[in-house]
Amino acid sequence: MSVIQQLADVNVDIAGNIGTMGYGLAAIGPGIGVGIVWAAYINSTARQPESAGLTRTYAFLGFAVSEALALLGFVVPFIL
Amino acid sequence: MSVIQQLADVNVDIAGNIGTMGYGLAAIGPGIGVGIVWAAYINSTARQPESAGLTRTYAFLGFAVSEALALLGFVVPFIL
Amino acid sequence: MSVIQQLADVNVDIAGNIGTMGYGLAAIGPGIGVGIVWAAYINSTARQPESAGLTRTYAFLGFAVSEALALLGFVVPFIL
Amino acid sequence: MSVIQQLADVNVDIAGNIGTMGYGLAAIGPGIGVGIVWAAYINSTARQPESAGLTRTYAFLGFAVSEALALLGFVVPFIL
Amino acid sequence: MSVIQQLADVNVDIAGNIGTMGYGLAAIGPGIGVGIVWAAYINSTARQPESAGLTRTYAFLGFAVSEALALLGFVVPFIL
Amino acid sequence: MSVIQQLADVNVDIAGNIGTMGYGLAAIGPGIGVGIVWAAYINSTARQPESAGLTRTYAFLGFAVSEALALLGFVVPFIL
Amino acid sequence: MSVIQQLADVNVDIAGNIGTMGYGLAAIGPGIGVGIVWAAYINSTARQPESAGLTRTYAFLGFAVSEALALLGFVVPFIL
Amino acid sequence: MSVIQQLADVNVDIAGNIGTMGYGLAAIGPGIGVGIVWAAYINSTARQPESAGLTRTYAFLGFAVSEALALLGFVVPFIL
Amino acid sequence: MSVIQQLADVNVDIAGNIGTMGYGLAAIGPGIGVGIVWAAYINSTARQPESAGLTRTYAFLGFAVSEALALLGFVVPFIL
Amino acid sequence: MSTQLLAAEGETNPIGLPWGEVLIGAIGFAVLVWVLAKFVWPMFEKAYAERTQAIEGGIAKAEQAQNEAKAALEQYQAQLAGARE
Amino acid sequence: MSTQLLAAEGETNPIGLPWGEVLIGAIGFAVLVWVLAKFVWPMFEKAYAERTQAIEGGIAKAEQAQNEAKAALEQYQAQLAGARE
Amino acid sequence: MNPVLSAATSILAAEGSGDGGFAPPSVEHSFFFDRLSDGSVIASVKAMVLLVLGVILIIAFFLASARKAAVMPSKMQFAGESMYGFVRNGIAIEVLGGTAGKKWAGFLASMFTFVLVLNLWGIIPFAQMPVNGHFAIPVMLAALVWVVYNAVGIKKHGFLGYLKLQTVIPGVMPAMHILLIPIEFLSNILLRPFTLAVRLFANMFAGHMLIGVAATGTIFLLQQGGVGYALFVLPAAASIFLVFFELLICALQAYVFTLLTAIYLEGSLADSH
Amino acid sequence: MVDLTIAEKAARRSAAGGVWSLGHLRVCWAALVAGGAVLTLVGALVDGSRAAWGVVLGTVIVGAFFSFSAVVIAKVGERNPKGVLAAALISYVAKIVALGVVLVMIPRDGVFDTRWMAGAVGIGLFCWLGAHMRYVWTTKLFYVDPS
Repeated sequence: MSVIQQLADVNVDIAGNIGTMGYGLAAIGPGIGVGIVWAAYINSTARQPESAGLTRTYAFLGFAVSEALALLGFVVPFIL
Repeated sequence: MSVIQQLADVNVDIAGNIGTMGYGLAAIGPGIGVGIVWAAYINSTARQPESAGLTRTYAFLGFAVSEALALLGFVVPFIL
Repeated sequence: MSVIQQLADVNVDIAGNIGTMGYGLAAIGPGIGVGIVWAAYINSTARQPESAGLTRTYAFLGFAVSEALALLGFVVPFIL
Repeated sequence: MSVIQQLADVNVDIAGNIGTMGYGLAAIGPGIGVGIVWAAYINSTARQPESAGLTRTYAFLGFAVSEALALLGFVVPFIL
Repeated sequence: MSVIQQLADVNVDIAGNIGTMGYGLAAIGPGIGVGIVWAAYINSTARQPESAGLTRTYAFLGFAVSEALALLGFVVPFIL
Repeated sequence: MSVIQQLADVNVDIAGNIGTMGYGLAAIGPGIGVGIVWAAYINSTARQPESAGLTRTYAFLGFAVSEALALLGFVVPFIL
Repeated sequence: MSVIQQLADVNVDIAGNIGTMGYGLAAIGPGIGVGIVWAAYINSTARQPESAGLTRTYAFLGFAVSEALALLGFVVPFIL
Repeated sequence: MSVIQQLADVNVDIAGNIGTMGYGLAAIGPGIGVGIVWAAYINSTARQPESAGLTRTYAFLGFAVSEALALLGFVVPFIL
Repeated sequence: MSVIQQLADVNVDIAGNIGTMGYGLAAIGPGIGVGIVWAAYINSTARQPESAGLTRTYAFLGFAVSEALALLGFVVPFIL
Repeated sequence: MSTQLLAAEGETNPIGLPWGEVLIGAIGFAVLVWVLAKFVWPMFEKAYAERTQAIEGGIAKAEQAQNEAKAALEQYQAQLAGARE
Repeated sequence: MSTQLLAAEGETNPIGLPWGEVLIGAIGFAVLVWVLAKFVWPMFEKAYAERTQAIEGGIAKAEQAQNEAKAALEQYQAQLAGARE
Repeated sequence: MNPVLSAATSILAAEGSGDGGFAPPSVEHSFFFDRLSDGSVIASVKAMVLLVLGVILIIAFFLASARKAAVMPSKMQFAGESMYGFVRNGIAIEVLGGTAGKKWAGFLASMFTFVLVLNLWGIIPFAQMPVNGHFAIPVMLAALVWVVYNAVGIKKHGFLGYLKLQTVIPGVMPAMHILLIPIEFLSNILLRPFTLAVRLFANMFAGHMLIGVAATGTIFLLQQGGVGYALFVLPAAASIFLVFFELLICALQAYVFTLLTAIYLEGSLADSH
Repeated sequence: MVDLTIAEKAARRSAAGGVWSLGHLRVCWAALVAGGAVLTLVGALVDGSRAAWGVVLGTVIVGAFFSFSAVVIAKVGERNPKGVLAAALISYVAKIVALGVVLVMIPRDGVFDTRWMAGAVGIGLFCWLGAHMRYVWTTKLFYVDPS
C-alpha cells in the first residue's frame, strides 16, 4: 500500500538557537524584580533618609539574587 | 495514486534544548517574587527599623522558597 | 504529476521534553504568589509585631498552597 | 522537473505532552490569585485581629475557588 | 541535480490537544480576577464588618462572572 | 552523492483548534478587568454605603464592556 | 550507505485561524485597561459624588480609546 | 536495512497572518497603559477638580505615546 | 515492510531568526523594570523634593542594572 | 455490564447528557423538594414559631402582667390619696 | 492505557474501583472523620448546649418575669384590698 | 520485590502491573465504568444508585429530625434545624429579604442539601463517586434554576418588563445600549445557567480525578518497589490532604450554587437593575 | 579628618555637575576602558586582529548603551524633572531598537569576531556595573541636595 498525494509549497527559512529564547524569558522576571527592589529602596530612602544605610545592604542583596536568576539563564544553554 | 507537487525551499538551522525555555519560564515568577519580598523587607525596615531583626528571618525564608522554584526549573530538564 | 524542486539545507539539533516548559509555566504564578504572601507577612509583622504569631500560620498556609501548584506542575509530566 | 539538493543533519529528540503546558498555564492565574487572597487575609488580620474569625471563611473560600481553576487545568488533558 | 546527504536521528514523541492550552490561558485571567475580588471583600469586611452583608452579594456576583470566563474556556474545545 | 542514514521513531498525536487558544488569550484581560471592577465596587460600597446606588450602574457597565471583549473572542473563531 | 528505519505514527489534526490568537492577544490589554478605568471612576465617584459629572466624560473617553485597541484587533485579520 | 511503516493522517488547516499576532502583542501594553493613564487622570480630577486642566495635558500625552506604540504594531505587518 | 499512506496538503511559509525573538523577550522585563524605577523616582521626588539628589543616584544604578539584562540578551545569540 | 461491550464502544463524552440521568435526577430532586416542603420545613417553622412564642410571648405576657400590676398600683395610690383627703 | 484499564474493569467489583483506591480513600476518610470528631464535634456540642441554654434561659426568664409581675400584681391587689377596708 | 507484598499490592491494584509505565485513571475508569449499553441513556448505574440513596438519606434524616419538633430541640432536631437555619437565615433571608426569603427558604435548603450530599458521595468510602461529576445532574439543577428565576421575574414584571430589567442598565447614555443590551442578555439570561452547571460539574469532576490520580500513583509506586517505597509517601499524603480539600470544595460548591441561585432570584425580583 | 574631605568632594561634585550629576560615568568609563584594553590585548595575542576589533566593538557598544540613556535622562531631568520617566522609556526603546538593528546587521564573518565581541560585552558589562556600584556605595551622599 502506498497512497501518496502531497501538494506542499513550503518556504521555511529559520535559524537560531532556542537557548536565546530561554535567556530572553529568564530575563523578564529579574528585569521586573530588580526594578521593584530599587523602586522600594528609592521610595523608602526618600521617606526615611536616615534608613538609607540600613537598607542599602538589602537593596544590593535583593538586586543580586534576582539578577542571579537571569545570569543562570545565560549559563543554562551551555550545560544542557 | 501518487500526486506529488512540492516546491520547498527550506533553510532551517535550529539548535538547542527546550529545557532552556523551561528554565527561562520558571525564572519569570521567582524573579518577580524575590523582588517583591525584598521590596517589602526594605520598605518595612525603613519604616520600623526596630523590626528589621524580627522580619529578616522571613525575608530570607520568602526569598529562599520563591527562588527554589526557579532552581527546580534548572533541575527539571535533567530528570525529565 | 510529480513536480519536485527542493533546495533544503536543514541542520536541526533540538532536544528536550515539553514537560520542562509545563513546569516552567506552572512556576510563574506560584513564584509571584509566594512572593506576595511573604511580602504581606513581612509588612504586617513590621507594623504590628504583636500579630506575628497570629498571622504566621496563615503565611505558611498561603505559601504552601501556592507553592503546591508549582510542585504539581513538576509531577504532571510524569503522569500525563 | 525534479531538482533536489538536500544536506540535512537533523537530530531531533523531543518528547512530552502538550497537556503539561496547559496545566502550567492554568496554574499561573490561581498561583497569583491565591497569593493575593492570603496576602489580603494576613494584612487585614494584622490590622484588625478581631476580624480574623469573620474573614477566615472568605479567605478559605477565595483560596478554594481560585485553586480549583488550576486543578481543573489538571484534568482537562484527561477528558480532551 | 540530486545531491542528498542526510544523517537524521529523529525521535519525536509528542501528544496532546491544543484545547488544554486554550483552557490554561483562559484560566489565567479569572484566577487572578477571582483573587482580587475576594481580597477586596476580605479587606473591606475587616475594616467595616457591618458592611459584610451588603457587599457579599457583589463579591459572589463578581466571583461568578469572572469564573464564568474560565468555565467557558473549559467547554470551548468541545464545541469548536 | 547520496548518503542517507535515518533512524526516526516519530509518534506525534496532536489535535485541537487554534480558536481555543484565541478564546483563552481573549479571556485573560477581561478576567482580570472584571475582577478589578468588582473589587473597586466592593471597596467603595463598604466605605461609603450610601454611594452604592450611584456607582452600581457603573460597576455593571464596566463589567459588561470588559466581559464583552472575552465574549467577542468566543465568537471570533466562528466568523473567521 | 543508506540505512533507514522509520516507524512514524503521525496523527496531527489542527485547525483554526491565527487571526483568533491575534484578537485574543489584542484583547488582553484593553480588558485590563477598561477594568482599571471603570474601577477608578467607581472609586472616585464613591469618594466625591459631586465630581461624578466632571469625570464621567473622561471615564467614557478612556474606556473608548482602550476598547478601540481591541476592536481594531478584531478588524485586523479581515484586512490583512 | 530499510523498515518504513508510516501511518500519517495529517490534517493541518491553519490560516491567517502572523502579523495579526504582532498587532495583538503590540496592543497589550498600550491597552493597559491607556487604562492606567485615564484612571490616574480621573482620580486626580476627582480629588482636585481645579487641577484638571494641568493634568489633562499629561494624560493626553501619556495616552498618545501609549496608543502610538499599538498603531506601530498595526502598521508593521503591512510594511514587513 | 513499507506501508505508506500520506495525504498531506502542507502550505507553510515562515521566516525569521529565533535570536531576534530571544532578544525581544529579553527586552520586555528590563523595559518594565526601568519604568518602575523611574516612576518610583518621580513619585518620591514629588513627595520629598529635598531627597531628589539622594534617590537620583540609586535610580541611575537601578536603571543601569535593570537594562544590563537586555544588553546581555543582545550577545546571547552570538556566543550560542 | 460486560467487558466486550465496553471494549466495543468508544469513550463516553464527559459532557454528554444522558437523558435517563437527567430524568432520574429531576424525579429525585422533585421528590426531595416535595417531601421536605410537605413534612419537614413546616415542622421546623412551627418549632421556630413556638419557640419565639414561648420566649417572646412569655415576655409579652409578663409585660402585660406588669402593666396590670402598674395599673393596680396606680389605682391603689389613687385610692390611698383619696382616702387621705 | 485504556485497553489495560478496560480489561481490568471486567474483574473488578460493582463499585468500579480497585480495592487499593477504596482502601486509600477509606484511610483518608478515616483521618477526616477523626479530625472532625476531635475538633468539630465539640464545637457542635457546645453550640447545642448554648442553644438549649439560650432557649431554656429565655423561657425561664420569661417565666420568671411573668411570675414577678404576677407576684407584684397580687401584692398590689392585696394592698388594694387592704386599703379599701 | 517481596513476593508477599507484591501479591498484596497486585490485589490492591486489581489491574496487574501492566507494562511498567504509570497509567493514570481514565475518565471511563473513574465515571463511566458501568454504563448501560452506549451510555446515552444512563452513563453510570452506580451514580444513579447513589443519587436515589442520597435522596432517601436526606429525607430520612430530616424526617427523623423533624418528626416531633419540640420547643426544646433534641440533638437530632438541632442538627436538622441548624442546617435549615443556615440556608434560611444565612442565604435566603439575607439575600432575598424577609418575606421572599421565608418563601424560598425551603426550596433553597432542599437544593443545598441535595447538592451537598451528592457531592459528599465523592469522599465517602465505597461510594467514592461525586454524582455531580456527571454533567446531567448539574445541568438538570441549573435548568431548573433558570426556569424558576425567569418565571418568577416574568410573573412579577411581565415579559417585556422582565427583559428590560435584565438587559437595560439604567442611567447610561442611549448609544451604549447597542453594545450593552446583547452583552447583558448573554450574561444574565444565557450564560448564568451554563456557568452554574459547569462550575459544579467541573469542580466535582476534577476533584474526583485528582483523588484517583493520587491513589493510583500511591499504588503504582508501591508496586514499583525500590525508590518507589521512598516516594509513595508523597502521593499518599496528597490523597489524604485531598480528602480534606474535597470536603471544603464539596461544601463550598453546594453553598456557592445555592447562594448564586438566591442572588439570581433576587435579581429577578428586584425593582431595578 | 578624612570625612570632611569626602564631604567636600561630594559637595563639589554636586555643585559642579548641577543637580543632575553624571559623576559615575567617568568612573565607569575608566573601568570599562581598562577592562576593554586588557581584553583587546588578550584577543589580539590569541586570535589576531579580528578578535581585537570585536573586543573594541563590544566595549563601545557597552559604553554607548549605558551612556546614551544616562545623558538623555540627565539632560531632560535638568529642565523637567517629571519627564525623566518618559525620557528613560523612550531612550530605552530607541537604543533597544538600534541594538536590534545592529544585531541583525553585524556580519558573522566580517572584520569583527562576533564571539569576542559578545565576550567583551559580557565582561564590559560587569566592569561597568561593578564600577557603578562601587561609586554608589563609596560616595558620600547628602540626604538633602546642597544648593
